[in-house]
Amino acid sequence: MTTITPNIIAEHGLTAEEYQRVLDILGRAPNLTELGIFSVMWSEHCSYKSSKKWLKTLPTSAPWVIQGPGENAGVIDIGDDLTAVFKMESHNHPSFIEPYQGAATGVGGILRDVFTMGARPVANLNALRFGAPDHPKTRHLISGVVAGIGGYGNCVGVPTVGGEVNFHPDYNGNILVNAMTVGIAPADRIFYSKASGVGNPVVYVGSKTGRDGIHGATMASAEFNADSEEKRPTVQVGDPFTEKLLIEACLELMATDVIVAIQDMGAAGLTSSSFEMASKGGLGVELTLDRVPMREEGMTPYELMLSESQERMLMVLEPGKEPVAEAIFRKWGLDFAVIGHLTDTGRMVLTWNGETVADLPIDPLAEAAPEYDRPWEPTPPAPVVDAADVPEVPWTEALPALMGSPDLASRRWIWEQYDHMVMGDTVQRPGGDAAVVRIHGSERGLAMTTDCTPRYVRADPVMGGRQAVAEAWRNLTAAGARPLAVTDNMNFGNPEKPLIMGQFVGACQGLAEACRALDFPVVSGNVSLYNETEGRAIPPTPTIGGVGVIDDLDRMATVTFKAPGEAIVVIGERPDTRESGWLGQSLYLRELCGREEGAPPPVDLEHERHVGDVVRGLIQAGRVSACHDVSDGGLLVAVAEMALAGDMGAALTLAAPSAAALFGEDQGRYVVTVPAEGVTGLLAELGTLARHIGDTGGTGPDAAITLGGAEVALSDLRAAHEGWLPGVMGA
Amino acid sequence: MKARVHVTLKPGVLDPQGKAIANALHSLGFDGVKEARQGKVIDLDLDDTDAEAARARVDDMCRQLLANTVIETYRIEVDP
Amino acid sequence: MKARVHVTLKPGVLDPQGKAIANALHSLGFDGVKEARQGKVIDLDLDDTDAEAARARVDDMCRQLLANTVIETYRIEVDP
Amino acid sequence: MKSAVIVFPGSNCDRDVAVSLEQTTGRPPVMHWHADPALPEDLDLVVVPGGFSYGDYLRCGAMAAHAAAMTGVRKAAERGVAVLGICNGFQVLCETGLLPGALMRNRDLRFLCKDVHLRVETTDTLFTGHYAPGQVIRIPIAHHDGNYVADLATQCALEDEDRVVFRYCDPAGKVTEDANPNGSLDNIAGILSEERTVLGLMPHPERLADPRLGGTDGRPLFASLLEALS
Ligand SMILES: Nc1ncnc2c1ncn2[C@@H]1O[C@H](COP(=O)(O)OP(=O)(O)O)[C@@H](O)[C@H]1O
Ligand SMILES: [Mg+2]
Repeated sequence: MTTITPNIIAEHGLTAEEYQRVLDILGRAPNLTELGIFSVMWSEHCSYKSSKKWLKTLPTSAPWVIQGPGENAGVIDIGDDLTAVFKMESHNHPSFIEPYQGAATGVGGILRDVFTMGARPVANLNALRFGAPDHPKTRHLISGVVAGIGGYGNCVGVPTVGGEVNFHPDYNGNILVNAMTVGIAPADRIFYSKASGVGNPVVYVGSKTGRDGIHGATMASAEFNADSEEKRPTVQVGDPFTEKLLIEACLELMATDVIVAIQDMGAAGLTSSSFEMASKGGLGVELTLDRVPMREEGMTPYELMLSESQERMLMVLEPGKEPVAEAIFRKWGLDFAVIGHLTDTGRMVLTWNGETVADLPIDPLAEAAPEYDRPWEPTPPAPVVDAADVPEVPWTEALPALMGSPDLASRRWIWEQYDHMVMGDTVQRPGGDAAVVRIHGSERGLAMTTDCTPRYVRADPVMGGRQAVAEAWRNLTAAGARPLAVTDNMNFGNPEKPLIMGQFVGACQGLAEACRALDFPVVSGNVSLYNETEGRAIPPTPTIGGVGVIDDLDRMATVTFKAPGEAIVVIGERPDTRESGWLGQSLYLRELCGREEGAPPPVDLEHERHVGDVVRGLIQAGRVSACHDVSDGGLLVAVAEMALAGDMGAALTLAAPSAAALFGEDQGRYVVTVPAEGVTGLLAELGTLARHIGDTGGTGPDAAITLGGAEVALSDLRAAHEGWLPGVMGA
Repeated sequence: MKARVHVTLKPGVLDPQGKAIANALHSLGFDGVKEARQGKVIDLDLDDTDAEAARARVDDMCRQLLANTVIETYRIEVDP
Repeated sequence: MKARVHVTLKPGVLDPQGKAIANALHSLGFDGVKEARQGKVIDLDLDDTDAEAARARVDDMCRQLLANTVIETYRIEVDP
Repeated sequence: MKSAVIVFPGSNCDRDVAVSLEQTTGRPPVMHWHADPALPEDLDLVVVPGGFSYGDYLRCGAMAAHAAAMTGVRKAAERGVAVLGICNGFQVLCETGLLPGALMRNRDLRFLCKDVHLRVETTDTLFTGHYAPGQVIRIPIAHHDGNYVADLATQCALEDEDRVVFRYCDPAGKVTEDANPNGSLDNIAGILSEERTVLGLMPHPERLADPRLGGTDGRPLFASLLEALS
């Protein structure tokens, strides 16, 4: 038997202190299998040891929240006895090492989190961050990640309807791949992971276990360095066809009454799934590892417990119901094995060849999981950029340049590789503010979006955290949806550094403030720390995935200009900033002046809420014909995006506008179009909140945006906008 | 000069293709198939005239493009 | 007993993968590549003990499943 | 009109096409499990839907071609029952030999999901009677392997016998290289069997047969079937 040396302990990522705690709990030295179990259960990834304290400060409840954080996914009531079940999860490190498989298995994992709860997945989204477009690795990473997300989602048959992509050199060595799944479940058929019933069978279903990704969970919790290459064999390969079978088989079984509890095997596989189920139920579990379906010969208990083979689930069944379940899994061609049962001992006991190979107390191990209150420092405030110090680039140059810049250019090349229409309910395809999927068989819809502006978060974590939530809320609102709840994916650097920890703390504060002010609680999420390479941290990226409901699809809004001669109205400008405009951290400043600096635009949550409620009211009353929120790139970019979507020009009547007025990124604003007959009434009603800035018009080859006697042809804007990404990708 | 590159999954790496092929062969009644694994072959037609130089160049191509060395291994045959 | 099946596109059938590989190699600076073609290799682990019987069976598998003879040809190696 | 949709374990457009069939014909199709060789009696139409039948790891449709249900489909086709293969269904029908040729990886090797324009090349079919000859329609594609290939004899037969039903074209109806999304031979998007009762096409008519989804150009295909087969 392997003796546990300090070296082995270190390899398992446990500190001396943590190891001492292991000794205290067991009253003896652990064997290797036991040490492996401790190491994954106490890894950052599984234990949230650095983040727990701050996650607890997020608002998580509302009358419509059925299940907040703490389960595989969050659950909200969406009316008609239905629920939306959703979560987002990162697969950053695996995707950097093997982009195709890393991203593919990321999608597989988040799908399982959602259908584990009894929901049929109806949409996938993905939030991606890559390095500089001209970095030698970027192209390979984009093509692999996108193909992997598509390869998995397309095969499984869940439409990939939305997401976001940013580029920044600080992601060169550490890309972000955050995948989100939204599912729909009947309100009376939600499944949880809490085990119950001493003696009940514990059942393994899905793919066989191989030596995949052993120590993946530990890898996701350690900073990257040059010898990460060595860790390569831990990459897992996804099998989307098996996932599809697993979805169908699980949902078929869930329609019967035989499942007591169910949990997917994600990070730390069999260990964390069995552990969590028993722990939540206050029970013990005994597993006969010989019965685990194995893909390879000569596997050890250690490997079986730590393997991260994909497409597997663990269930507790009602006693005697094994044959019902087995018949369904066999019908779908999947492995099925009763591998153990629940006990009242509160211990996890593993046997192998008739011998006990691990015997651990469950509660003490879970309760003693380390929880750190890491030292943190706030980010020093950045100075406000004075627009007077920023050069004026003529808008006719600035607009095409921005529309073809990395963070604003069209993502068509990406979403055309995703089947975004399968299931026949995609009523708003990628390219708008929020994707909208019809609730099957109804005239209602789910709207969803993912958002975060990392450059804002880096400059001011609190404000950036607020902004991420506000932008998600705004995107849902712009589609005419009632925003209901969010999932978050907190991507940060090494939390052992006080400034990084300070970013995390600040972002949590901003998130919490915005979620509270907007009645937009957090129902699930994921934390990914140690996103650093050679000591260089990624920009802090708390990605927000928002979900809302549209009660009548006839009253959904899109960004597309609909008809010529309609008034273009901006809603939400504050009287004091109407003519000025916030350039700090704007894309104008970065892309046209080469300056990435300043304080980000402030987010006034009260104003945000008021404006959003007004705009949603107008959409729901059928008074606007198109709606788009103003975000990256500012007002003129928003108008240009609407024009491109509708293939129709715009004649703007702003008088001698400054770059700050056109491209400033002030928050809480929307652009809408209003049929001519409704303009006067609307302006009178909204007062200073609304401003008529021009009219739609011009189609075909002559379509253009005109302003102050100058014009830019839509065809030129389109070429810049659509050409950039295919250009980078060489296709 | 012709070169042939065989790219196969490393042992232990899940091969969904191979698994599916084995299943399909079983359902067609070919019971005696214990395992199937799928790989790629890439045939290259090269300008080179020197076999050793060609092999070195193809090795470079494999590492840079033809094989995904994270999960695959490769083998080169040069046919003078 | 092990058998290996090589499945390649018939000559004359355009090979999009091969073409893409050749292009990618060129853009990586490997100029000397005149052509690239990509094929599949399927490695089978068989119960058979008789090489001839194995070959016949694998030939059957190829015709029924492993190759699409509209566009592909195949070659079998049996490794006793 | 009585129809059945074959359901392979990896089918994922089975429900979508069932919805379209029910909307146009007023009658839901029978969902027929792949492992069952005996198709329902008195069928007028069998649909082999889109998706990834068995994961499609070896070649798209290769394994599905051997499914028990396909024996039933073959027999039905021999009896003259109409067969419609959409996307993966088209691939399956080629692999079974019910349609000639093969579908290879897209020219650019990428999966492609987008609306394309098609020119209706013949209305002398059970499937296209409700279109006008030469009509240009907008229908989505979503595939990785839609690059149709066939030998010269097949190509000539398809042309001579008026068996090319849809071709990729530009919005004005011109059949151009630029309008060809996947490298298909002669921009072919859909073809008929010799008896004209089996249609395979890569685009998904069921995805634009509902105004809510942004278009209805797919609907006449189902309406044509309803009229021809009722
Ligand atoms: N940033 C966060 N905000 C809110 N909840 C979170 C966050 N991170 C994790 N959670 C919640 O903690 C629980 C455990 O998360 P995780 O380990 O990622 O789930 P899983 O084991 O299903 O992968 C989940 O319920 C998740 O929703
Ligand atoms: Mg989970």
